[in-house]
Amino acid sequence: MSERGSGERYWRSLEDLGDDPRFAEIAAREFPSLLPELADPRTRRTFLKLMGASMALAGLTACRWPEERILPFAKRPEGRVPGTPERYATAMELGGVARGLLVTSYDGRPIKIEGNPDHPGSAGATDSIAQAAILELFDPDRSRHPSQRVGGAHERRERADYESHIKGRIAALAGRGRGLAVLGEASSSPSLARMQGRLLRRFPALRWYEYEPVTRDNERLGADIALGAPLRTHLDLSSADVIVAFDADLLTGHPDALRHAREFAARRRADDGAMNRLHAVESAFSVTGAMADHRHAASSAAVAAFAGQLAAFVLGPLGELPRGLAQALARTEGRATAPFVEELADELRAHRGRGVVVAGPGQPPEVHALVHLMNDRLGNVNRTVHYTEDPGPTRPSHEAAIGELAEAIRSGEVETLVILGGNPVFDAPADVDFAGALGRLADSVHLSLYRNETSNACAWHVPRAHFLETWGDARAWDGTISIVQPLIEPLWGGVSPIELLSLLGDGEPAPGHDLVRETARGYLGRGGFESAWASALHDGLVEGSRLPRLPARPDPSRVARRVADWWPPVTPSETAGLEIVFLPDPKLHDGRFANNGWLQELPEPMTKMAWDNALLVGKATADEHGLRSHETAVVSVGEREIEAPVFVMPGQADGSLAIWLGQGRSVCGRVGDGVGADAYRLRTSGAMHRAVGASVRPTGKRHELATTQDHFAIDLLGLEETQRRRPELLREATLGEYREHPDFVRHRAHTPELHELWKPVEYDGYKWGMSIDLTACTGCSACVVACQAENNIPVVGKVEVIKGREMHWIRVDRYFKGEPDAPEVAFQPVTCHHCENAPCEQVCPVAATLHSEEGLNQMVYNRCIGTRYCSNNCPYKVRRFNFWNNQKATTDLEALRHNPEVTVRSRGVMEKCSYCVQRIEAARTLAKREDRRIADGDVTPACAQACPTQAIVFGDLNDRGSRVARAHASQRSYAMLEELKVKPRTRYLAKLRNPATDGGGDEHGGHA
Amino acid sequence: MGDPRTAAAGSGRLVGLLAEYESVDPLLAACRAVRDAGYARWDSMTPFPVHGVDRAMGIRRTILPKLVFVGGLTGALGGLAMQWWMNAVDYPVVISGKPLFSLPAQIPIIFELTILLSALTAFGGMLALNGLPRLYNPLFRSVRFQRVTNDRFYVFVEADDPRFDAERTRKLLEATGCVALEEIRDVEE
Amino acid sequence: MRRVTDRGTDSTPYVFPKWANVLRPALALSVIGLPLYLTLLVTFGFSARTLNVGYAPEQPVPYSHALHVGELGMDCRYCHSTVERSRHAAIPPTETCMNCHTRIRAQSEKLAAVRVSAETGEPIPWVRVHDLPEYVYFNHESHVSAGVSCVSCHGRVDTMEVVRTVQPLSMSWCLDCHRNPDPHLRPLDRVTDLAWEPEDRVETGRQIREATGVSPSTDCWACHR
Amino acid sequence: MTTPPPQRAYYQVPDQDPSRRARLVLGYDDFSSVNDAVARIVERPRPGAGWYVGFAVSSALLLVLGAMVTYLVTTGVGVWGVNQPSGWGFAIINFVWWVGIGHAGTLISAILFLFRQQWRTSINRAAEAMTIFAVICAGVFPGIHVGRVWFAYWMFPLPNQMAMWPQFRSPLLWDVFAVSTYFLVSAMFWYMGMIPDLAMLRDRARTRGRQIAYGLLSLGWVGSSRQWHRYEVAYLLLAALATPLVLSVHSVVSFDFAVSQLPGWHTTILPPYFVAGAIFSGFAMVVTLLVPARQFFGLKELITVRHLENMCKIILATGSMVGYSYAIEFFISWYSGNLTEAFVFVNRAFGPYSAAYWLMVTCNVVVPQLFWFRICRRNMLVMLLVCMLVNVGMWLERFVIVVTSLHRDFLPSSWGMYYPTWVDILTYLGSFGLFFFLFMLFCRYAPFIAVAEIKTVMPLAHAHPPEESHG
Repeated sequence: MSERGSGERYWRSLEDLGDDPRFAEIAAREFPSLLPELADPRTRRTFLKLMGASMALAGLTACRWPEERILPFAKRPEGRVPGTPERYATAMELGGVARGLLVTSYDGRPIKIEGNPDHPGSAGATDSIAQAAILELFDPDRSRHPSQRVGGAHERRERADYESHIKGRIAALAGRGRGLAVLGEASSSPSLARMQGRLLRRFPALRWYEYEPVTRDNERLGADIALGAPLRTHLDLSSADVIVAFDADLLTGHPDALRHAREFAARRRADDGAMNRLHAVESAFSVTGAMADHRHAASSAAVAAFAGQLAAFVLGPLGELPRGLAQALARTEGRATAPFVEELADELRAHRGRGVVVAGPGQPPEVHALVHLMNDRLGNVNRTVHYTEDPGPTRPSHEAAIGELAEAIRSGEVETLVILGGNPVFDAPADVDFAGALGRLADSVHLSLYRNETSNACAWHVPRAHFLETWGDARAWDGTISIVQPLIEPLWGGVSPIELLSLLGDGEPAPGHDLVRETARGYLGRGGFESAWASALHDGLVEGSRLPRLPARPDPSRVARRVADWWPPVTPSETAGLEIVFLPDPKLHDGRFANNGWLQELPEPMTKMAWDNALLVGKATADEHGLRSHETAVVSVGEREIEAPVFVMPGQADGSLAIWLGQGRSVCGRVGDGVGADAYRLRTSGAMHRAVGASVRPTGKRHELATTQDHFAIDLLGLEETQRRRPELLREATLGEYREHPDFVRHRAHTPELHELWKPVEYDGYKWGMSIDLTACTGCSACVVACQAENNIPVVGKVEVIKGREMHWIRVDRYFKGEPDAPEVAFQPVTCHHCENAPCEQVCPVAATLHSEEGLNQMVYNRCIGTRYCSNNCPYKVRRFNFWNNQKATTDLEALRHNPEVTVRSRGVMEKCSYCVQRIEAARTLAKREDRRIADGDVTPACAQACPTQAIVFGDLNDRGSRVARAHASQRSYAMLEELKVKPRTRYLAKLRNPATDGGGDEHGGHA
Repeated sequence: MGDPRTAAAGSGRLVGLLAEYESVDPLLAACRAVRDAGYARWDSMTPFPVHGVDRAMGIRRTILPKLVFVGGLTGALGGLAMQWWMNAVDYPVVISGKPLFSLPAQIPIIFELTILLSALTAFGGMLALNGLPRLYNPLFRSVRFQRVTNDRFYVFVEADDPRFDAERTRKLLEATGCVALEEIRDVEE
Repeated sequence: MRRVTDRGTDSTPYVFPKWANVLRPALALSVIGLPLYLTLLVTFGFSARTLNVGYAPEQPVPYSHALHVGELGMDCRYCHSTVERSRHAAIPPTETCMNCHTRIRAQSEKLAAVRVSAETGEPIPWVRVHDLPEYVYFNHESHVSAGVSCVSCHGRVDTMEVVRTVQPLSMSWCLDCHRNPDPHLRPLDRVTDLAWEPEDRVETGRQIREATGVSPSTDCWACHR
Repeated sequence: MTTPPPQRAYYQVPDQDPSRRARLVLGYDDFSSVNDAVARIVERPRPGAGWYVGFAVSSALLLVLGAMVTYLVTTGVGVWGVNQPSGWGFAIINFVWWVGIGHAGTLISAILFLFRQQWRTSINRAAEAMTIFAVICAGVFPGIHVGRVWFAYWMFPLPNQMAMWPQFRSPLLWDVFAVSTYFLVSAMFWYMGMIPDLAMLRDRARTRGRQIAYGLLSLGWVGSSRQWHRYEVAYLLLAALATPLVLSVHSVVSFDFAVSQLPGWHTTILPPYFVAGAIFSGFAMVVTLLVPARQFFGLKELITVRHLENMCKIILATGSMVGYSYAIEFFISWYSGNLTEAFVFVNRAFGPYSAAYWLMVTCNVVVPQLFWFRICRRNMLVMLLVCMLVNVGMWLERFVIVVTSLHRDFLPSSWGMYYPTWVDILTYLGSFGLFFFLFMLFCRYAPFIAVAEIKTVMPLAHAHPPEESHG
């Protein structure tokens, strides 16, 4: 809360910029003072641009594309009213798959991203990466201008420079375009495909390569083996009773994860007394593993072996096991088959047509082939499993492509290379030595959002437009086409890949808008194009553009042949050494988001680790090699080695190490530089997902990891106490117990009889409350980032997180249960419970926190003097204190992302979850305007809106029919720490598990 | 022992006679004498509170305790009223779902305010009743009087006492066996 | 047995001048007066009434509300069109001015800035008069639609040559009305009629409140978030 | 040392029979020699080198405190080690510790005065001074520990444009009232006691400066019996008021913890336990200061071994009470059947901070047991050592209470550790600077001993069997 003085100063400066006063009015609340930034002419221009954009969208003055119209979302009133947010549908493409989004724009500034409810992939939900895209848009470290390498360093250039350069090259090129090559990212954009086609027609000799470091090619190859074509597999978990996942993180680590999570959770609420059952066989502990009813930790290779054995057990009894395969699988090298595999097989056969077997991208093609075979023979295909065409069926694998390109460069076949996005110098397989190859190239152009490792190695760098700045299109996992429409003019004059291609192809850059419309004419049909286009923009997707489902039968003999050659997989052993599994960073994907503070600071669901990646090691392996958490170790595969901090992870398979790719960036930005260890340096082609024969040795060097939760890393005393309390805090039961004792929650803890000492306060208006379903929560943490974006929550940095000063208003507690080598995991999101007898309130000497008429526990920043007493007295420890001026580092540019409906907190004040009161107030205003009560569903807090499984429900408890009221009435509903009689408004729905070996309420709730 | 008829300190208006004693006993005797002689405007000065001098001088009990009681009462009621008005009347807010006003929570502050105001009254009252601070006092002009904080005891009879008569009073005091007798005079204007 | 250890006896003492006794009443006075004075200083010195009221900055364009509203009788909402639909009673874009001034006083000196703005598209840098702290969320819509007139907060703008702050715009001032809205409520069609004055404000207000069920909140989060 | 005290005693004084009791004032046969003994300290043209060294050191530390506070206020509470869950750290620990120390003074003066314990006379002045300085040090911390110091005045009920008032249910607010009341009352009590002695210094003053200074401070006191009368009544009343106050203050401080609902804080035993602890540490500090003081300023005859011995006895008693509280806390936490509560105490003794806990027990419970032995009670060195350890122990007690309860409360997910930063530590050391800076000045310029009161307990002060003729 900057004081009046600076407010005034701010005023004048903005006026100087000559902007729309209304904009200023909103912005006034945003950033204390512009003066420092204004000294810099470039920033000044930026602002003029920004204001321009804001007014463009406000339809006030001329803008870049006058003839272009951006239609507000259908649910919003037509015509713009300053100070009222509008929402536009758009999409974000990652790894060639579109996420349907709905972006809230405030007077021309996109400030919040939500899922598009109409989009088949998201159905209104989002993941943390999409949530964080806003931060990326306003990241001051983004590349701000083109540049050219002169000698060693890059020098600033203008747009005209690289355009003329490219034109020059094109002219110089031999007619057929020999020597010209394009390296693209995986993309499903119809426009890009069209531009690519045009380019290839113009330059038949042009070479087009596609490389994606986090690749799912094994799925394609597997399908190719089994089905004869690289078909794409779609799962329908809503109709699956039994799910078997081999190293497959369906719920967070899959392009269609949002849909999976939603469908999966829908089958677990057990209101009808039935639940699906999930088996996970995996090496590293994934969210899917955490949600599994049975999880088996096994090295990635052993997982493959289990898949093979399962195939044998499944197909054998069905008489469907090809001979060759039978013989092959019989060769188990004396490895005893685990009993669970047999049980699994029986269960799958018992649920024919209602089961799913799936393998992850890390598993070899052969395993995928087997999986296809199993699904087919179990009659799951066309019930729980569907096949469609995969975009770009003919392309070589990413792994092969990057290798070939490097070769082509070395052999001089490629003289000019245009790289569309990506960062191959950083993330190409280590043995390819792409950097070296690129170094030989005289002429290379790199289009990217940031100036990264690859940009520096290229002759030219061209700033790329953020997807919120530019026009484009992309397909969702199921093929549905979404139009990517900009919400703001490019801040740094960046261009999109299709715009660059148009420059390449036609020698003249066409505006992205035209290109996309041009493409759209193809799939929107001639008739009534404008209206079709309009509704496509409205809804954020093109109706009926889903890829058609294809019938496909696997060819057993081919599968048998391929598997036989490959079988058996090499599992870790004395001879083979350790195995190391390379996983995409759960937050940074392939590393492209490394400069995103929100993602860096987000505690990873399983390890609760922020700001780092680590060598994940199982307890036994750790003890064997003398590895300790928070100390570094050197991992070596062949002659390649890296040093990385160790994190002893319960449930990590013995003999198998895991590490996330994407950290350890060197040319990234203020946030991402030098964070974590670069695992790409260990990854070679042929071992893109796992390498064998790895060895590890501890260095004993201390490396503090920023973990926000310390179970298994604290003294025995605390550990035992944690285990004692867990069943009371996070109540759970098996389905059997639940059926036996529907009221089991009441027996999980002994709550003394609670008496009123005085007449309790009556709440007869609205009575806001929240319910969180622990059965549905996957711990994915999208809610955390969503809350951060909605409520202007600052990023504090690794050191502060280690000190325990993270600012997240909602946190997801992760509890382990059982043995460190095979633990069960449960997640529990915790945020302000808005207790009716809030203990924080009575201790505040200045009444800075107190109750509203609707029972909200109000925190008033401008009254707070910062005694921190409330935080001490909060049993849930959900209050967050601004120990520093956390906004100090926030540039005015970043400040543009701030939600103007929420005060930006100053130093020395307490803050906490407000149930998104700004959304309640907005709904109230709307309801008043329409002269009605606020209806159920009118108010959705950011966390609930983002949640893929709808585990969080919010509403009016006085409205008997509301979802939250019904949830609170449920038998599974309980209040955490009820015995304190703080009367929390947030209650939990107990977690249910559905293990196959379910005694059915063996003990009476297991009194803690 | 010096001559009792010492020269008067200063030459201004006579404000009174100061008799000096070496110890407690003659002082007490002198006090009784002066008291019995019926003087009203007189006093005795001692280095420390002398036991029994009050009776010897016939000093009546001070009203200070009553003042302090009133002060304390004001503090208590004031504290109670303040908290009640501020939290329950002027801007009532729901805090931890508790009643707007409940005595237990208010007691500590009521108590502290009671003590505070009583103490202030006691201190202030003492000063006021004693007419302190009184930086100028004719007695300070006497060199001899400096021993009042050391080891000597004095009786001082003011000149504006109705019964005061330079000669008779002097005789009376001399009779009490003072080691010295001195006329105290004011500064001349 | 007299040991003259006391060095005081043979020295002349320092005697304060007689006027020094005036110190006593002075002391007493300051002891009681000082805290009182400080309290009053904080109370009134820091009050918004002292700091805010009367702030009347010079505007880039000498726009006279007295002329446009007072004499020509324009409605507030002609320019501040969003007041009923938004938190902000937006300052009008230049076009709004030019709607008339392309014809009326088209060459006036005073309007130079407006014409420039209309040509270049550069907005007119108006100076803000009614400024609330960043942490205060005031919503024009909900007030105007509840029957609170512009005049309640902005005063008789229709008589102002230069707009100035007439109300303290302090929290306690807001609360006065939120606790007892009656004197400030009026029929919706009278909201922008700054001169309107019912015979009995309170009574009119009471009836309107009972009719429309207006009940202003005194919750913190009604204005602070 | 000018006048070697003649070896003449007063056997005729009834209540001073040496066969039963040691005398309170040794050697001095008349009033003026007492004056000399005390005034000498003040009148020395320049004090000993020791004083200068001490003053230099404490001034330096005071500067450190200033620097730390400036750094804190300009940068933010983040410079401290506090975090979530440990919202409080050194600041509150030091506050409670200093306030505790600030108890002995008023206690010695007031309660012993009410109980007519004449042995208080020669130590009460120093003790009161110590009280006030300790409370000043204590007052610093709650002041600076808030996030927005510049708004701390909102804790006082001043009318303001927000129309907001303090929230009187908050123990923190009770604290504000209690501590400020305590400071004012102690200060008045102290100053009032000094008035006659300041007058003494005035009358002895040689230089004009001193004459004016002490003249002003002594408010024109002439020691008239009518003044003495009101003076004594007022003094008695203040004593009577200060006594419940002194007990209430630390009770209120303990409410900061007891009224919250944290396991380990939320216990009814806290008030008595805190008060006992406060007296305990307070007396320890008095001894720590007086033992060297009587040495340097040659007051052995006025502050006799008997004074110190009596204090040692009190330390022994209160120390045992504190020990008892530790035990009871443990018992109740188990007996209550409240497992969360029980864990806190087990965690105190065997958790990450167990070292602090056991050191505390040693210093506060074990070491004072030495005072069962007369030799220890009369040996200056032992006394000094024990008392210093007691103060260390009492600081650790507050550390244990504040930190161990916060760092592991209800939800294991939000458990954490608290580590002080260098700023924390320097601020704490700085507060010693403030304390000794003031104390040094006091020693140098104020009557270190209540002369007028000493005189009242001297045999000379009492009328011989009266030749009273009539009543």
